[in-house]
Amino acid sequence: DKLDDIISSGTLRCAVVLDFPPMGFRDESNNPQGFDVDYCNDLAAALGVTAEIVETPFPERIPALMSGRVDVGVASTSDTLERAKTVGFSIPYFAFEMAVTANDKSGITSYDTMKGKVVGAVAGTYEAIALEEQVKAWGEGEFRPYQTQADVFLALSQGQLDGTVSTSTVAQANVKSGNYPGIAVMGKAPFDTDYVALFTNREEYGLINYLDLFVNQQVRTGRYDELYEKWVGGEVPSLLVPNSYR
Amino acid sequence: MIEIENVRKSFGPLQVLKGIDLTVQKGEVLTIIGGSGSGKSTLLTCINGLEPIDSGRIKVDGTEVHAKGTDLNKLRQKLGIVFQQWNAFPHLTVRENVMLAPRKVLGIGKDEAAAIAEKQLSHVGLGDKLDVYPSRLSGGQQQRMAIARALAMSPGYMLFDEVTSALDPQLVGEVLDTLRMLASEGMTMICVTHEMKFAREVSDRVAFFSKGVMAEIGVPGQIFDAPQNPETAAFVQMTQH
Amino acid sequence: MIEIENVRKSFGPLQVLKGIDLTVQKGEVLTIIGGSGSGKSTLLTCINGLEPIDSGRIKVDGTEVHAKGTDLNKLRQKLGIVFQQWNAFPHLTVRENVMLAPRKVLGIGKDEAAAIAEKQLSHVGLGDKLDVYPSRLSGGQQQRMAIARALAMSPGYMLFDEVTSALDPQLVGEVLDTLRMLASEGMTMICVTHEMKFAREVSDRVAFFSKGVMAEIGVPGQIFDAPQNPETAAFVQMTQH
Amino acid sequence: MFDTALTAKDMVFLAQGAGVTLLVTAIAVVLGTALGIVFGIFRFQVGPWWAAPLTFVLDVSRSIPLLIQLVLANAFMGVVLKLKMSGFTVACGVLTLYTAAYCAEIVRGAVEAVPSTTRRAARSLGLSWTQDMTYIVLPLATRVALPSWIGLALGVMKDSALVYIVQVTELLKSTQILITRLQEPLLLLMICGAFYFVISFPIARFGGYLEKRWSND
Amino acid sequence: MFSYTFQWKQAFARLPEMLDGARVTVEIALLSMAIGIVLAVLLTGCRLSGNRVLMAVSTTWVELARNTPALFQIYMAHFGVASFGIHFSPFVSLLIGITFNNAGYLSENFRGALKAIPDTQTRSARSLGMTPIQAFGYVVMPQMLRISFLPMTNQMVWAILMTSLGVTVGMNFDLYGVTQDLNALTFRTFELFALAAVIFYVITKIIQIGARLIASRLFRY
Ligand SMILES: Nc1ncnc2c1ncn2[C@@H]1O[C@H](COP(=O)(O)OP(=O)(O)OP(=O)(O)O)[C@@H](O)[C@H]1O
Ligand SMILES: Nc1ncnc2c1ncn2[C@@H]1O[C@H](COP(=O)(O)OP(=O)(O)OP(=O)(O)O)[C@@H](O)[C@H]1O
Ligand SMILES: [Mg+2]
Ligand SMILES: [Mg+2]
Repeated sequence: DKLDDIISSGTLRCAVVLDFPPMGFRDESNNPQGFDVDYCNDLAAALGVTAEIVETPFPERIPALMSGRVDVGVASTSDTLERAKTVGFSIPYFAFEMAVTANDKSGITSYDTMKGKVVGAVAGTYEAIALEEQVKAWGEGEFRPYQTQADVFLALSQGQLDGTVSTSTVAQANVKSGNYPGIAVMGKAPFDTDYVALFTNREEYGLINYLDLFVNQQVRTGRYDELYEKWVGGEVPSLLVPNSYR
Repeated sequence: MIEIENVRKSFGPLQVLKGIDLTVQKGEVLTIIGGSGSGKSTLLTCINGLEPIDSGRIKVDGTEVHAKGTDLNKLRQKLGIVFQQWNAFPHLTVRENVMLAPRKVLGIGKDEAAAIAEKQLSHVGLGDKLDVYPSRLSGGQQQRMAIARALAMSPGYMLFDEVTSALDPQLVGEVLDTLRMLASEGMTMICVTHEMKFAREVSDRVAFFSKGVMAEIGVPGQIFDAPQNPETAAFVQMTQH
Repeated sequence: MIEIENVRKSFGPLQVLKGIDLTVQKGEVLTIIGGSGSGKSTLLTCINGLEPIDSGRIKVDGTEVHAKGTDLNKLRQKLGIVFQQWNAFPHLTVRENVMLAPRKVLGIGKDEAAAIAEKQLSHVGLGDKLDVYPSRLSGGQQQRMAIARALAMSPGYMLFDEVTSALDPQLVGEVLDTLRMLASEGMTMICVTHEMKFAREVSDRVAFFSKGVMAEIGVPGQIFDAPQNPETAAFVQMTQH
Repeated sequence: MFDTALTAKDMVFLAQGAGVTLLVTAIAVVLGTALGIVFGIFRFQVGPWWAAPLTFVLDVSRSIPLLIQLVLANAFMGVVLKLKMSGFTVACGVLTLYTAAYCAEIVRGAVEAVPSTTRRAARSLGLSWTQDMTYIVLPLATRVALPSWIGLALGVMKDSALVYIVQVTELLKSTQILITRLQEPLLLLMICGAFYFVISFPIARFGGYLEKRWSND
Repeated sequence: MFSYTFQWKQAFARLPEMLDGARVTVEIALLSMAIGIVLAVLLTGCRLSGNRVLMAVSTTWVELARNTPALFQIYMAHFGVASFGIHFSPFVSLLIGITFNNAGYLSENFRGALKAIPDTQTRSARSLGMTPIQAFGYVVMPQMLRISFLPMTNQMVWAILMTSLGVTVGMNFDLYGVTQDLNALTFRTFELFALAAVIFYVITKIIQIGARLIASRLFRY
């Protein structure tokens, strides 16, 4: 099966989104960096193979897996039931709080003040789907999905968007980077915590099993806390869902 | 009366008309013959002001064509012209072809313009082709339509530039017959042509052009049977195959 | 000898040749005249097998053109043909135009083919145009080149299809002179033409075609001065403008 | 001039992207042209009926967005057939078919544009079909086809900007990556646009020049 | 051969949403053609005007439109011009990008068409006493539009196909945008995009057949 294939081929190919700091981005030499990149390297090390990072934009994560171009997605992918009909998810390896980021001139100060404004998010993400629903419910304002996280912040900084909802880690990293003048984080968005999971082909139970254990081991060994401190910092979010199994 | 005085015209370095003097009287039929590139077409387009001239003067009924204040659009109504080919407006029916200028230039109403068109088209024998498109006409019919179109503006003069050159041999006759008819009705005409038989028969005078110069002018008998100029003689000889 | 027996040919529903019978003797010059669409060109293309026929028979020197086993490429070497226009291969020089078929079809070597080309081109008066491209030639010169190209295959017969129709009037003479020269050298020729004066002068016999039928055939004096068929009379009359 | 954080390394990165653009284009144009010539002559020879299935496929490839063709080919190869094909291979495959579809039209048009009288003249001299094709039709058709073919090749180069969708990092994608890091969209976009322009414009002009020159004789 | 289970039902359930997207796609294409034709006529006029400034501006436009990727033009219309503080919504950005492209290509077509109309047409019209504007309007332009009709049909098809590039500037209610959103929800990439492809194909066929009908009505000569 796939687990054997990976081990015998000697390389693990991970789908990683590289415009999603601090989970994935490129450094000055345009090399991949970030939490997901390290996570993939750890997984490869555990399997005893070398890692290959395949850059994959959000909308292309699943096709990349399906077409056999990657073995595993380490791509901050929300584990929705709808998607689980198509791919197989591991247990969550990271949890995002959602935060509101706004352009200084927009007048947005909190989630609720986004009503009636032009807001956007990355097409195909958990927060984009939720935010679009919200805009429809409000009945005013406009929602725009962009192809990449970079485009969203670029548009926000240019003033094309008034506000966005993104994972708080990403929001903070981008505001801190200084690349985008004139934007600030304006508090939390009242969305459910976004648990993200590793994914691979639906029928690869052996590999999925391995991934589950690997995520568990990362927490147990303290590597999860270590990586969190390295790339994000602050209080480490719990991967346990209150009052539920798994 | 068309008066042409010492007209010169160049295209860039190429001198095409090297001082032409010529007067055409009301009612006269003048034919111009000559080799390719001798400036015949250029002279016609200069007469109705489609091309500017470099020096000299052209007067039509006393109005100087190339003077500053001249209203060329008005003047051109007096001067009908028909070219070798591509005369028909292909997107309009035969009737619409003839009606267009009376309506848009003279401002004549639709019905009246249609009546004029029908009259002129019947005159050239196209009374049964009113509503077809030019592409359905033979070349000869297209040329006759172009003549009717020019006549619809009631011009005082008609200029013809090799109107039969692009036609199949059997179609030449019908167009020449139309020109003969116009001549017999007393229309003042300048015809550039290669049809020597026609020229001899219909012209009051024939002018022979050679390399931008009017080498000889005279009654048909002179030009064809007793040319004074050796070039005329050679040309007339060559075209009698 | 070319023998044509009861040849019929249709394009779809249109019957173009309605049973043609005609024999051309070695050394004879036959001219075909007739209105547009009467089937003259079609007959020529059937004679050298470029078009199939529906029924009847065409024999060239005893070989049946449209029989199954006939090697058409070989047969065509006997039959030179020159069309109204677009004869020249524009991507080859004049010399190369003439050399192509001798080299590729007859397999003659380069130098020998060049010698043949030069000889034939000089023969038609193009000895000084060997290395130019056809686009640099006048229409008359292009037609003479096409004649030289056909002659380079040493054909027994030459077919000419209105070779002067697309030419400016001054250029017609030079091509007709070339045809006259060939006729005087005893070449067997079938010429479709609209040049009545030429036809009268050079032909042994003249055939008049009308709507797919050979309406009349005879010596020039009969066809032009005393036509038996009223259609012939009308056609001859019409073309004498 | 510009106050920029752009480094020499970044320029190399862009140049790599440009290299990918040119490589994809070259592969697609070479293979697509070869296929297109075969398809075009096939269509011209066998007539509309027999060529109908081929005509349909080529028509489809000209009637749906390239982006969708790429996504679909990618999904079909990977998800349905489970073939392990790199994005680069898929991109080249789709662009090749796309080029062939347009090229077949050009070839057919060019062969049809050779006047039938010229071909008759050749046949009447005793040249066979193959000789006529080789010595007359091909040289003449090439002149008709070349300007449009140059236009097609440049079109494929421009359209290759879309292969980012199958994870091929070509020029425009490289530019977007740098925009993410450097936040200088205008400068970077201008460099990217200038690259396309500098390649496309002179070649397009050359095509126009050929067209003008060859249409005169 | 297929180890993949197709779930066409899921895709067909989304057909109404996709058809709404298709309507938007057609609207954008039509709008960009209408504006593009007007601009192309102006550009062609400028390029033939002899005025240096007008010629430079129009030539630059045409050459940029023809020598850079459409995706680049659309991206530029959104993120590029925003660097100057000019903001366009995704819809407008896409419209501007496609229109810019259309106008460039059409202008080149019109110029070619004008060249194909014999000089004697204008001469005939002028010799009947028409002004230059009358000669252009009544005689030249109708013929120019006929010659350009097929290229215009092709350009319209192109415009339809180019709408798929709108996703890069945040467009999500055209056919491609809707399909991509649905794909994000369900991950049924193959089925959804295959359906979108069929819709695109049908639209282009309708345009081509419609154009043929219009042409046979309009150009009876
Ligand atoms: N618009 C133009 N620009 C440049 N040269 C021109 C133009 N019109 C005509 N000429 C040149 O002027 C010369 C005279 O041309 P013109 O058409 O007056 O000759 P023509 O006597 O009418 O000849 P033909 O019998 O062939 O019609 C030719 O050499 C021609 O090439
Ligand atoms: N390949 C073809 N397909 C269909 N119809 C044809 C074809 N070739 C000729 N015809 C038709 O056959 C008829 C006879 O044509 P042909 O060319 O033989 O006439 P022609 O006597 O040579 O006339 P012209 O004097 O105009 O050259 C015409 O009505 C023509 O339209
Ligand atoms: Mg002239
Ligand atoms: Mg014929």
